[in-house]
Amino acid sequence: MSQLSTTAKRAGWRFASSLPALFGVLVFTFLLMRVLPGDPAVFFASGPSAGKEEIEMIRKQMGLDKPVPEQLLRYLGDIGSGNLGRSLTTGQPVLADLKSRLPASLELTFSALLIALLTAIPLGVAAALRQGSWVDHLVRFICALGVCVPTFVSGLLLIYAFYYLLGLAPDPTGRVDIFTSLPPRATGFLLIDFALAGDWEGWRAAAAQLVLPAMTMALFVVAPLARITRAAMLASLGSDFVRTARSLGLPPRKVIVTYALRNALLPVLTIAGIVFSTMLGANVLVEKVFSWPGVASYALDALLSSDYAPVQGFVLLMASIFVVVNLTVDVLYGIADPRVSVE
Amino acid sequence: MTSSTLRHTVWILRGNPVTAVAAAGAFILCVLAVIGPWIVPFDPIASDVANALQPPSAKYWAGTDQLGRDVFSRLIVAARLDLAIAASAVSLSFVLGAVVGALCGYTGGRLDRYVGRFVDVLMAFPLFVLAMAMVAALGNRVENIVIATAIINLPFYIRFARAEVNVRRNAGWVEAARASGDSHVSVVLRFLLPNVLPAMAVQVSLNLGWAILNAAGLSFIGLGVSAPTPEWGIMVAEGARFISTGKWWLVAFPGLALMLTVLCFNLLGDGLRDILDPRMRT
Amino acid sequence: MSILRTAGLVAALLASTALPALAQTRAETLRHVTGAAINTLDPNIPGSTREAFGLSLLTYDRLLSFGKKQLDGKWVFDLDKFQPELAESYTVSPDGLKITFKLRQDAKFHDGTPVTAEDVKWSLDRAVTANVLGKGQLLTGSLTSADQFKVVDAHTFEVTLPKPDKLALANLAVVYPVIFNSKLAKSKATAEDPWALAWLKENTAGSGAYIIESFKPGETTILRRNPDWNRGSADKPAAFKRIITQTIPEAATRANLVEKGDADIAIDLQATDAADLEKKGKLKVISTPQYNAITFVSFNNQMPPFDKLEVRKAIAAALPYEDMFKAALFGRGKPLYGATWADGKAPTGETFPIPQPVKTDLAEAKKLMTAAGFPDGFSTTFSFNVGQAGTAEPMAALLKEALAKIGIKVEIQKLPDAQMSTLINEKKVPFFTEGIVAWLPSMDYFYRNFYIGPIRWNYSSINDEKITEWAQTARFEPDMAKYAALGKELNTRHFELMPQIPLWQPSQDAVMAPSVEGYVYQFHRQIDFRDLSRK
Amino acid sequence: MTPPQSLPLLAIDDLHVTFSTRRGLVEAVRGVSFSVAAGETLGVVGESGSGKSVTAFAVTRLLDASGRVSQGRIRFAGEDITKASSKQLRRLHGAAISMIFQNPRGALNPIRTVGQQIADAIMAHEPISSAEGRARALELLKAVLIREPEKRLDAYPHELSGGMCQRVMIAMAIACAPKLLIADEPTTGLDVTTQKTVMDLLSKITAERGMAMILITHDLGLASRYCQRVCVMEQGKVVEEAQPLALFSAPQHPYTKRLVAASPTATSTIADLAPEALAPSAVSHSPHPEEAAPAAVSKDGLVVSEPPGASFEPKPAASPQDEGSGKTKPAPGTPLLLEVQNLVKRYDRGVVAVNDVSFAIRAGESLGLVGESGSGKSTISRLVCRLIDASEGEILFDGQAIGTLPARDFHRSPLRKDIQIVFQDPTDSLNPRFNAFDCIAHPLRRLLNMKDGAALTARVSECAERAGLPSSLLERFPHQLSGGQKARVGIARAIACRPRLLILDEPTAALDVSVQAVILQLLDRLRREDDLALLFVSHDLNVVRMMCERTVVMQNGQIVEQGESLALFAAPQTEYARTLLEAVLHLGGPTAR
Repeated sequence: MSQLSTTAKRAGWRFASSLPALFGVLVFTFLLMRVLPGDPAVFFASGPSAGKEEIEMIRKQMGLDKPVPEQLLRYLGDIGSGNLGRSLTTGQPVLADLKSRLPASLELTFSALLIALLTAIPLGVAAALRQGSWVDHLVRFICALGVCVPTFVSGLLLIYAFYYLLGLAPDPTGRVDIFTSLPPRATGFLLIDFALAGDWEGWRAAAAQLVLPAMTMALFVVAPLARITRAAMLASLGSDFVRTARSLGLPPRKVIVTYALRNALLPVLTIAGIVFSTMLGANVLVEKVFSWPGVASYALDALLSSDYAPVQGFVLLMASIFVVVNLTVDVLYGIADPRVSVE
Repeated sequence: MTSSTLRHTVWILRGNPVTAVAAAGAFILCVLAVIGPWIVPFDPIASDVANALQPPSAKYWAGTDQLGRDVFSRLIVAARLDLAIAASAVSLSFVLGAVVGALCGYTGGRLDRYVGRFVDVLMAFPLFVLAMAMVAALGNRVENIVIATAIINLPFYIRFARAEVNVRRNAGWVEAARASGDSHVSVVLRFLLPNVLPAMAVQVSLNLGWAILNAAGLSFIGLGVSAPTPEWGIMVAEGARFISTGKWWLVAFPGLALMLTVLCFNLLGDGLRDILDPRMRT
Repeated sequence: MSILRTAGLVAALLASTALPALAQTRAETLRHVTGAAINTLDPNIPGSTREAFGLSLLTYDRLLSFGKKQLDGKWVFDLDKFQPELAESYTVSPDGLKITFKLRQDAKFHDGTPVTAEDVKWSLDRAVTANVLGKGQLLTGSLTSADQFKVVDAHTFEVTLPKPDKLALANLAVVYPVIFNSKLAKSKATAEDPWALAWLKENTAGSGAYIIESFKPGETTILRRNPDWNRGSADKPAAFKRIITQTIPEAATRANLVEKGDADIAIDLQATDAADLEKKGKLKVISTPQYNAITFVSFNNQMPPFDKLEVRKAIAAALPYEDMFKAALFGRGKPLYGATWADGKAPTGETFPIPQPVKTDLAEAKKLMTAAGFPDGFSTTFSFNVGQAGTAEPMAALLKEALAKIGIKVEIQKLPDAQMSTLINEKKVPFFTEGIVAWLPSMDYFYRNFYIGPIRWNYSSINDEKITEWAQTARFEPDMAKYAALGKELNTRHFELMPQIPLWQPSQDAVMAPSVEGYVYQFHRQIDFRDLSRK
Repeated sequence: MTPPQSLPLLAIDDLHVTFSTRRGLVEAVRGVSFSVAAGETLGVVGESGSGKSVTAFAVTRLLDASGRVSQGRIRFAGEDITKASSKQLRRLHGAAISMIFQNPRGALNPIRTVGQQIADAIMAHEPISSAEGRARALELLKAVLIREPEKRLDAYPHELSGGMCQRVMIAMAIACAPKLLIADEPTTGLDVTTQKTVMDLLSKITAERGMAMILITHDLGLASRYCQRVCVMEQGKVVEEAQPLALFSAPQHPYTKRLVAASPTATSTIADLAPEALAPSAVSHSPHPEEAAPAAVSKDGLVVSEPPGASFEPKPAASPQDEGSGKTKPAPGTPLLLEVQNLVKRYDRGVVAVNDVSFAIRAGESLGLVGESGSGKSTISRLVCRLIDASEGEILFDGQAIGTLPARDFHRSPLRKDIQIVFQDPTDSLNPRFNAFDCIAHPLRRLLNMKDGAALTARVSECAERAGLPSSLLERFPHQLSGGQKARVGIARAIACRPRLLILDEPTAALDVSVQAVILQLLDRLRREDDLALLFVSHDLNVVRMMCERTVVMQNGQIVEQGESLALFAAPQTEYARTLLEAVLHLGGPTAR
């Protein structure tokens, strides 16, 4: 019990100490967007007369006619009241856009992380158990292969092969086949929503859409995960307590899984947290390639058209998720490793 | 590098052919980067629209692109720019990160806290989007791509150097240096940093590949190096447009070049880790 | 929000009952893929995208729509012919100052309310009064004030013009003067927002051929046919029961989708994909040169060294037109170079643009450079925006290579779209490529909008008294012969001053399933789905 | 005492163990033979690299992947287990042969409760339910005399002290009632008092349960006290085997002699430690793979190792010595060199490492600072050396308050060169990227502003020579030097600037006894030659007694007792000092108990 409460206390403290970072992100993004040389008002003023008047109108509508410090204050005030502004690209409030798109990104990232972990951990364990053998070298090579192809290339190639040539994958047009009707929105995660609605055909359709993009993303993170698994596994296999376990005649499975692997998973957990956050921010290209209606591609479009609000909202969202993920990892770590709570 | 280290390296490489191949590959790449422009069969920039989009042949080993330029020549010449971008971005973040991180790790205290906050802020950013925003803000010139890549990389180096220095700050030889009359700054710069560098070299090698990919990703969304300069990322990005029409060589060869280079650096980094890992020195 | 909720409801309903029905209606469903996104349901909102314009044509009716004509065997919109939409008929008074519309008796809004002249009046008042895009557009047809619009009776409506304007009717056929259900809209209006801009942005109040079933900006829009709509050509509802528009950012993926038959139509494929699909012959590819659009290489005529005519002419003589056309567009479009003008005068004046007598002549270019005082050339930048990189990048590479031969060192700048438009608006880009489109492609419209004044669209920043004067005169010239004569002068002047170099009119490649018929190239470069049917 | 039975429990016959390394095969155990009878306790004694641990691991076949038994036979209860399959071995492990390791905390799984781990050990051999396992675990915890066993059952290793961890380890090892217990340095790293209780427990348990035990240790005292028979190993071979009393009173083999001599006893003096200069018993040998970590390989590929006889040692000039001990007492009127007054060091979160400590050292005097881990003695050494700032109190050096200049700036103080320090771990105290020459030259360059050149070279060589480091080794990097050589580099560096106060922070803790003996003698000689004052920090009471005139005993950051060494060791005044002294193991047979 005391362990839980210390973990909770630690988590609370971590959260409080990450607030300044969030604030920093907020201000930095705001300023960065203001440095962008593009004037969104001009970009969106596309009428045939596109005169000064129309541009001024949009500027006023966006609040760009005010001095930057005032804009910043207003922005902070808006955020305080939960208003992230409105996107010019989609015409919707940013908050609504993010809300509707975030589950897509999260679902994709979670699936990718799951695939990556399910691949990386066995690979890393295998490599560590046969350190220096061909298995080890092969794993290393496979992992290195994964990280050396840009995601947009692997994504396009996967589409070309599995959709266009082989016809195995469904059309890469988003989260679910357009002719499949959507389940009632409960969580926004289609796999969950379909399962809740009991619509297994729909579930299959959504899963099929998810496989290729998730694999594309997973490909890129298998390497760091496998690498850390291997290293951690080597360390724990070489540790004194594994030697103890062996000296006591524990069955090999127990030695490898309960003693070595469980300890080795601790650093993997930390890395998985980092990987998750970076993936979420870095899946811009994957979302683009697979027409995935996620938050990253949304931010990219907004960025290219200097649409401030969505980019700012997106960055804030990502930073918050980063904080939440760190917290989660912290809590999990605190539960998994009794030593942490003492420090 | 002492002869024993050299011998150790040779021993590692012999037992580790993959690393040996990677090292050879990286060496060849560097050579190509230097002499590339003088050995290519065609001018990598001169267009020849009449011969556009030719598949690979005896004349054009890797086919030609939309403007009839020889893909093979462009690939070779691009090595220099790509390596230069990666190397300068990585060395920039490496130098800055190592010094700042080492100072933080050694002194702790207020500097550490401030830098820690800064690093936290940077880490909380979705990094690729941050790079995009910076390139978009500064303009998509080579130096800005380098700067953006360096900045998003910086937190990792700072943290790494900080951690590495932190574990050594109470080592006997550090205290001995203090007792020998070294100031804190001198301890950091002359004692700690040199000891941390080998471990960071691994990071650098792994990072080089990543930096190339990052630049390629920026190219893909249109924020990369401007045409007609040959650069792998932009070649892949341009080639990607032709995948659907079966002009595979436009994406396959630059993709392969990118892949092999990154592969080289990654395997080399892995190998370096083994060479420098004292636990491997049995 | 309410739309989303409705959509959810509809989806839930469909899930429970209409699943088998859905499969049957695949043939009656048209699936359209595009790279861009719809951002508002009201085309009048500043910042509306082209796709939003396209959508509004389906959800709303206007008084009139453009007729169609054949151009080189392809169906395109006709600026001079009109089809009735909500107006059953119209009459123009002999002095050209009064246009009277007779509205259809049977037209109803989606909620069943009959369409009346009051609705038309409110809608047009809104277009010229509110802070909307229509204001700027409609003034090009002399429609500037609510006083010009008069309700005669429930189904009769009168427009008064200060001067006879050739483009008045045309302006009523574009996307801005759509007719709203004024009762519904007014009920949503507030004191600060008397024109219900906010509500209409996210809701529709129209009488159009399609009703929005679901709208996810940047993802999918699903339209359901309005069975009561009968403003189409054959007095019956539109052919497709459902239209699905999906945003697929990757052009190559769009091509794959159409080729595999998963999508029925796409109009924004890459030239290379379109060419490839045309060659394969499985699909119908209708390639229409965008006759109301021009891609050009432009200079800032106020900025040295491009303020020198010789420099502009030298560049015009140095460009490798053929290679550029081939490499960038794969020859898909209508070239605007390589013409021969017998006496150095423009051969025609009714239209703009016309092919220019420019051709690659390096010797001439060098001579001109020397004449301009730049025998050794100079350095400059050449810009284009990221969105156009597909065609502009190869073009720029060729341009750079060619200009190097006459000593001009070019640094290529690829700018994010917003940045490019800002710089152009601030007149800070010396040398660049852009494309322009005129919804109402009459000769004087082009000159008035793209060559006069310090506005954004005057890319070349040219300020020539003669062009200004002739273009303004041409606008109100009722005599077509005189109009053509003025046009000849203008076209000639344009070539002589060479403010920018028109390159070509790129084709709009509409790639569709062979069963899809009735495609017409429209003024707003979107598909008017009401034209389409399946064999 | 069980007399050896006719059939030994474990019989090792001509055991050879080889490791494959990058230099090819290295033989770590080279023909070891010994046997253990049921119920007997056998001590295997040797210094690092002697192959004693490898032998143990070979018996249980828990060698690293790179090591294998290349020759010889191991028989357990009459059965040849040399080539046993891993399945057979698994049945033996824990149930027939168990091991107890050094560093008990590391030997336990950090993320599993000790109850679960003990249950794991039982369930590996007996099909019992987890509830039963828990009950049995509790019994075992009671058997190893852990306080509040119910509570400890759900504790994690990090929540227990080192001694308790070792008890848990013992509980696991005896869980399935093995016949043989192999204890590999079971008490190394534990404080002396803990060491004693753990060893007492072990001998009690083995006696009660009739288990045989192999006690592997470097500590002759430990072996002499708890074993019935002792094997001495050197460089992969058993050089002598005897009953402890016989072995230590009349060692036969030269190596044993040297080892016995070098081990400090209650009465030995520095001079007593002086070993006969003995050549190593093998001219060329390969180091033990475990030890080779910092690569005891010279540039030319030859193996170097600390010559146990310290053949480099220049013969100390005959020097005046006090009767019985190698100490010189400063004249009574000598002024105080160092005066520490009411020193307090507080760390964050209220941890007080040093609490109101005062002592003084006269010029040329040697003061010992003893205490168990956590007593604050290392903190004091750093405070006095001005590497860290004190929270309160004053440090006077030569009458000058040196605490006023912050540690951050103390490197600029002219007194910097007068106070130097030698660290505990010789490996850790040398910059891996400096060779020996640069290590020694560094303070000369920094503090005396000496420039590279003949003068510096000469001075460095001189210092090295005085520290017993041949100049031929000056080009080497730390990883190419043995532990003793590194210690000498550290000492040479510390004396390079001719300091007046030398702080020795456990200077021999990481060294083998024979090397320790040589180093202690060296330090003693240097002190006399340079009239150095020493602040000698150590946990080893015998060493302090020999080296220092006065001794300060510390506990929990406070001084418990201080006084003349001879008096203090003869008749400690405080309970704590007495406990400490009683826990010290001295050579002698088990009968000495």
